Amino acid sequence: MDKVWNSVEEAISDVEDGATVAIPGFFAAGVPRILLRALIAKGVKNLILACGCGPLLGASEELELLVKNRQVKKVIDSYALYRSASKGMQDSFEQAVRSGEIELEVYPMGTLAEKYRAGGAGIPAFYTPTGAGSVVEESIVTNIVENRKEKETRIFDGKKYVLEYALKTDFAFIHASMGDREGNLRYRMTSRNFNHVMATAGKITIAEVENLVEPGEIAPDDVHTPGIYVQRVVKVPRLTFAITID
Amino acid sequence: MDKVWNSVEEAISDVEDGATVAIPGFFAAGVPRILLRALIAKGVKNLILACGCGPLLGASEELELLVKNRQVKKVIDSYALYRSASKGMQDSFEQAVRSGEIELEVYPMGTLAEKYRAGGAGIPAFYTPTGAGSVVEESIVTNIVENRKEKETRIFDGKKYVLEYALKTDFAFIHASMGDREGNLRYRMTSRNFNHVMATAGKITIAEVENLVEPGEIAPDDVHTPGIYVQRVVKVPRLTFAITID
Amino acid sequence: MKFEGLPREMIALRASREIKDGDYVNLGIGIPTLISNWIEGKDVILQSEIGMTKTGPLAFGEDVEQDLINASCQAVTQLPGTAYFDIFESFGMIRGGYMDVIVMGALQVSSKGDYAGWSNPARGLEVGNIGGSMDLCAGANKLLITMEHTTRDGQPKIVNELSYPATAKGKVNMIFTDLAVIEVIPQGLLLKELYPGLTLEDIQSVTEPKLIISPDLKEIEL
Amino acid sequence: MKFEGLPREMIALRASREIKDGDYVNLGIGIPTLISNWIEGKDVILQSEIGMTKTGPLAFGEDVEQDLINASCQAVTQLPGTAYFDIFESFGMIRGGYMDVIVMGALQVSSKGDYAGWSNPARGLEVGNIGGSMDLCAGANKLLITMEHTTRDGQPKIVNELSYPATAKGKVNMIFTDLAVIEVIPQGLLLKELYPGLTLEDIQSVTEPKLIISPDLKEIEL
Repeated sequence: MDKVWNSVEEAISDVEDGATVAIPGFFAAGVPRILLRALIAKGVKNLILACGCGPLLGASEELELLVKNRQVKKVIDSYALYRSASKGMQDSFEQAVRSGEIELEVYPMGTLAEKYRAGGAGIPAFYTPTGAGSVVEESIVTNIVENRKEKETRIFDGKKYVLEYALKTDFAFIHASMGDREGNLRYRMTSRNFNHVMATAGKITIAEVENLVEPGEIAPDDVHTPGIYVQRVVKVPRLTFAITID
Repeated sequence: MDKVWNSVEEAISDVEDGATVAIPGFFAAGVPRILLRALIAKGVKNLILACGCGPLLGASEELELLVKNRQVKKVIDSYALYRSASKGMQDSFEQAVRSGEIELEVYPMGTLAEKYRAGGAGIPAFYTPTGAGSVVEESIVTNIVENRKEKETRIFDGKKYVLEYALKTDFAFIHASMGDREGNLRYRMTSRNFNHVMATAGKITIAEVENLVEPGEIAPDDVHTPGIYVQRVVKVPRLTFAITID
Repeated sequence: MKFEGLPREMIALRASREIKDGDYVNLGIGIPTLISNWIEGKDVILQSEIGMTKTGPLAFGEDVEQDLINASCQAVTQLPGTAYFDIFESFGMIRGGYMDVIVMGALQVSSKGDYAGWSNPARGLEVGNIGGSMDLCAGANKLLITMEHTTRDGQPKIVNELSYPATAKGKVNMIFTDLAVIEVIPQGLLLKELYPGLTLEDIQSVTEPKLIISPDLKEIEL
Repeated sequence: MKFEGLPREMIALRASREIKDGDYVNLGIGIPTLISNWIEGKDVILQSEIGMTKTGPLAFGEDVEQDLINASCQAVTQLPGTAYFDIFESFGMIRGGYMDVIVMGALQVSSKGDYAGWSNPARGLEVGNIGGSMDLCAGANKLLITMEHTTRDGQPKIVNELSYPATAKGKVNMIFTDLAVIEVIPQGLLLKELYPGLTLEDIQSVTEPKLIISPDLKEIEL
C-alpha cells in the first residue's frame, strides 16, 4: 500500500477554498512548515486552521504570508497570540483578529487535544473538568460575538464538568521525523506533540517526513502513528529554524 | 526515583479485601500472571477484577484457584466466558456466575478500553456509538439483576450514542517486557493490549517486568508507558504459556 | 429444511471478493477469519483489535510467538510494515471509521440489516461475550456477514425480526451464506447470487423475510 | 504603595521548598520556570505539557536541539529516564491527577483560592492565550502561585474578588510573592511568612482581603 506522493504540491492539490486543515506543532516544534508553504503557494482562501498550541507563532513567517494573502478565515488554538501585548499590537494576525477579519476560537490546550482525539476515535462528545469556573464553561470563546455558542455543564459526584465536542478536520498536515511508504510514522522528541492526535482527526492526513523508509524499517513496536491514519506521505528536507517566540 | 520492589509479595502487600484490581491481557497475551499468583497466595477476598478481554480465560489455572478460594466478588470484562457453551457449563467460574456467587459485568471491549482511558485521563464520562441499538444502551449488563443501572442515551447529529463513565481502580497489575527503575515501560507485540491504559487507570500501578533496566536504557522516544503512571516495579522471570483458549 | 451448499472456506472466498486493494479490514471469529486465506496478493491490511495493523498469516510450530496473537487468540506473524499499539488506540481507529470492511459471523440477521451475534439465549445466561463486535459494527464503513444460511436444524437465520439480542441495528450491508449472496437495501433483502441448483422457492423456504430478486440474479461465483 | 522584596529568583527558591522527593512537578511560564534552578539534588521529575517527563536543564549553544523544547518554548535537554509522548497522553496525565505539584504565575488571586492568569482585559481582546493553564489547575493536587505581590503601580494582586477572567476557582493552595508566603485555608488567607522588615500593616496595605495571621508567623526563610 504505497502512499508516497512525489511533491507537496501534488499531495495538497485537492485542498480547496474553505477547507479545515489541522496544523500540529507546539510553538516552533513539529510544525509542518513545508506543507504550510505549499498551502501559501497554492493560494486557497477562507481556510480554517485548526491548531493546538501556537504553531503559527512558531512558523511566524508562514503566518504573516497567510494573513497578508487573506487566506485565513478562522484559527482554532489554545495559544495563538504573542505573549507581549505590545508586540501583538504590531502583529498582522492579531490586527486581523481585532478587526474581526479573522476569527480566533480559543480552547484550553488539553480540551483541544481531547477534541481531536475524540474526532479521530469516534467519540462525539465528552465531559472535562477543565475550564469549569471560567468563561470557558459558559460559551465558545471567540472574538466573533455571534459565534459564542453556549456550552453545557453537568455535575458528576459534586464536581462541575464542561461538555465538549469532537473536532474532525478535512485535512491534517503532519510533520514526522520518519515515515515508511505505508504511512507508519515516528516523531523526534517534543516535536511529536499534536502530530499524532491530528493524524487521527484528519479525514485526509498528509505527512511530510524528513526520512522516508521502506515498510519494516520502523520496528513494529516503535511506530508512533500507525499508517492506517495516514493517506499520503511526502519526503521533505529537514529545515533549520529558530525556536524562540515572544 | 527508584520504584523497584524486591518481590511481588511485598509489592502487593497493601492489596486488601474488597480491592478493585485492573487485570490487563487479551486472552493469553500480556496477562500479569505472577502478580495474579501472588494475589492468590495472599488470599484476599471480595476482589473486583477489572479486565478487558478475557485475561482469566488465558490464565485459566489462576482463575480456577481464585474461584476455588472464593476470592472474587465481581469480574468486569468484555469476553469472560468460554466460547463453547458445553465447556462453559463445566467451568467453575461460569458456574459461580450462574449461581450469582460472582457478579459478571459486561461491556463492549472498546467501551471498556475507553472507560479505563477516561479514568486515567480525568474524563468523568463520554458518549460512544458502541452498543446503541442493543441491550447495552438500556442498562449495565450484569447477571445480578439489582445492579442493572439504567444508562442514558443522547442524539448527536441524528445518531444515537450511549453515555458511559470513567473507571478507575485501586490497583492495576501490569505485565511489561521491559521496565526501567523509574517505571518507564515497554511491551512486546500484542502483549501491549490493555497494559498501557490500565497503568493510567490504577491509583496504585504495579508492574511486573521481564527485563529490569536502568533509566536511559529505554530510549525516550521508545517508551510506551511513561513512569509517571507506575508506582512499583518488580522483576519477574519470563514464563512460557499456551496461547489457545476454547 | 436444509440444503447442501458451499463449505465454509468457499463462503469465505466469496466474501473475500468484496475486499479491494487499499482496504483496511477487520475479520471476526469463525468464517471471517478464513478470509485471510483468500486475500493473498491483494494490497489489503488486516487490523486485529488486540492492537495490530498488518497482521500476517497464522504461525505454526517454531514460528509461534506467545506475545503475538490475533483477536481470536491464534498465533500469527508480523510483516514488514506491521504496527503494534494499545487497545484504546485500536478501538479509537475502529469506532473512528478507519476500517473499510468488517466481516463478522452472526446468529441472526434481519431484513433491516440488524444483526445478532454476541449472545445465544439458549445458553441461559443474561450476560455473554460482547468482545469487540459492537465497536466494530459502530465504526464499520461496510459490514459483511458470513454465516450458514440456517441453523443446524434448518431454522432460518435470516429473519424478519431478531429474536436473539442485537449486536447492532441497521448496520449490515451484505450477507454471504452457503446458499446465497444477499444485499441489504432500503426496501429489504436483495437476492443477488444463488447456490447452483437451488430454485427461488428453495432459498425462500429457508429465509424468513420475502426476498427481493435481483434482475441480475446469478449463480454464486467463486 | 510598593515595598522592596525578594527578587524573582528568590521567590522561586522559596516556592521550591514545597517540592519534595518523589514529586512529579509542572512549572508554568515566568517565575515558576526559575524553580527548575533550585531543585537540583532533589528526586523530582519535571513534566512539560508539550509531551515530556523528566525534562532536563535548559540547553545552550551546541546543546540546543530544535526538536526539544519545553512548554515555554525554551530549548531543554533530556536525562536518563526521560520519556516523550503525545499531547493527549500529556493532558490525560495532567487532568488525571498525576501532577503532585503545579506552580503557576498569576495576574490575580482571590481569598477563596480563585486565580486569574490567562487574559489581561487591558489588552482589549476577549480572546487570549489559555494554553495549558486551565487543564493544569483542573488536575492539580497542589497548586502554588508565584508572583509579585502587587502590580507595577502598586495595586494589590491578592484580591477579594477577581476582576480579571478566572483561570480556575478555589484551586490555589499557596501563594508565594516577593513580600509574603500565604496559605489559602477555608477561612481565607493565612499569612505565614513575611519579608524581613515589613510590618503587618505594611503587608495588609498591599493586600485586599483581610489576612489571617498565623500564630507561627515568621520571616521568609530562604
